[in-house]
Amino acid sequence: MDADAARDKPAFPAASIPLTVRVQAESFDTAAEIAALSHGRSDIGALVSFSGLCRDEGGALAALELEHYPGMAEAEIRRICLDAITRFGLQGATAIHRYGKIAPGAPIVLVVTASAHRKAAFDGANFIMDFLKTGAPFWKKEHRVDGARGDWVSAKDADDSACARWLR
Amino acid sequence: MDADAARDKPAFPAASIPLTVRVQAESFDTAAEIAALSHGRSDIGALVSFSGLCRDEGGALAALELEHYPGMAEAEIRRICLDAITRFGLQGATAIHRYGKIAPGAPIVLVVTASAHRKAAFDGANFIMDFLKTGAPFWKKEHRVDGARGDWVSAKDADDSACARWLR
Amino acid sequence: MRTVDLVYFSWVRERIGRGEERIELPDTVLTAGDLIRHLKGLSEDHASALEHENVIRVAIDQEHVDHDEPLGAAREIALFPPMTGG
Amino acid sequence: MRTVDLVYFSWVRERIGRGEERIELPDTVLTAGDLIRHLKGLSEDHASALEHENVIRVAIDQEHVDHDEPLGAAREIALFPPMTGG
Repeated sequence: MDADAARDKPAFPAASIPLTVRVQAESFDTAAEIAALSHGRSDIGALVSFSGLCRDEGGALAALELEHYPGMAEAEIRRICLDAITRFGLQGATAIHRYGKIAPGAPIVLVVTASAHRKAAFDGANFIMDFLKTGAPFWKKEHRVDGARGDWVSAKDADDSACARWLR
Repeated sequence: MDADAARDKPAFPAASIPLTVRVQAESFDTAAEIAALSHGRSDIGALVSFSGLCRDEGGALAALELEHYPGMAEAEIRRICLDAITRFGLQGATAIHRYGKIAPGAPIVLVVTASAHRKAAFDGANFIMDFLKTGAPFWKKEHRVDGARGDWVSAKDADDSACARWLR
Repeated sequence: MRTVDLVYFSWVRERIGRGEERIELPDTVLTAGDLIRHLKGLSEDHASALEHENVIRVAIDQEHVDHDEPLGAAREIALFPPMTGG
Repeated sequence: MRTVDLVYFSWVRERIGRGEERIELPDTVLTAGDLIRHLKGLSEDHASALEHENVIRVAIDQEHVDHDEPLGAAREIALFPPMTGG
């Protein structure tokens, strides 16, 4: 399915649960996204947000460049979020992932989860991040301050193990 | 130690780590607090926020009233945050807890943690919330829509077990 | 005999009917647990508030303590039910 | 023979030297794994990019599949290294 179809498709089995998924080059307003998920609602007891930022690696990194697979990136994140909504009974979720060149200190990814209770919101955000890291088609390349040819970041075995814990 | 002393005391063994602890009646700006913790820094890779909101319990709840022990409430939260900073190597933490009457949909508590890596930020926020719930001197009383005399919320055994997991 | 300031919170406060009081402590009251048992003899309200001793939490000078903790030179002692913040 | 669109990402794309290409597939190429082995015969760049077959991930029409997945009526097949987003 293409990205537009994924965006418009009702989220079964959680059709009435607010879900926002965006893949974009521009930055985002973490505050506004958190507010949007809880605005006007009094059934939410817990909101968890995770922001992943570009670190400068002790000053060595000039920027990260994120390549992505247009269409599939959004579809895959949407699948992961729907899994999380069903599995943890979330009352809402937002996931935004950027691509392109990102400077140190700038945000790369945002996940927000809403639930009646704290554990579900924490677990949901962690689950989404675990599977997003290993399943969403993004690749990071480092641009170094010294101008040396950047390297593609290697995938970590730890990321796969992090996913495995949800299968226990 | 009284609240003012706690506020001004340098945070040993993490003297240079930004730590903000506030106990207040007024609401807070989640967005601004998250931004404040990461502003101008490029060594942070992960920011986690937890917001605890007042649920309306299916429309039955008019408000929660939070009583607290002035001075000790802030000192205790500060102790818990310093523990978390040391234990998880956090690069910053913010904890804000309100008291007084809180309407459904409004925030009660905010915890924000910053770290180089995701796991430490998630674990730090969870740890702070676990110990804050069982150790910070706050008590919730329910005010019901039907005007019936409100009850004090009972402490949950589950909250104690949540703390116990960190001792394993 | 010595003087201490007591503070109460939540339903302990409501049942005793006040948020704080200053009392004289006999020299036989050595620990937090001794204090709870002593207070139960002061009035029916105190007895009702502190009936289930094991659920009463104690803080001495704003730090949590167990019931077997000596009161020492405590200036302010707080009694309250299990906490329900967060 | 049938026609499929291939898309490449990250160092697979860099080593092959292009982001996409349309190729004719012999009828003997049935699975994603077959496709990888077939592509390695096309050029030195393809062989270099796909040298370590077990690290190459495959998506058929934008869904992840294992190497033993039949290509079926695939229109777009993507080859890429392990993902490093988040």
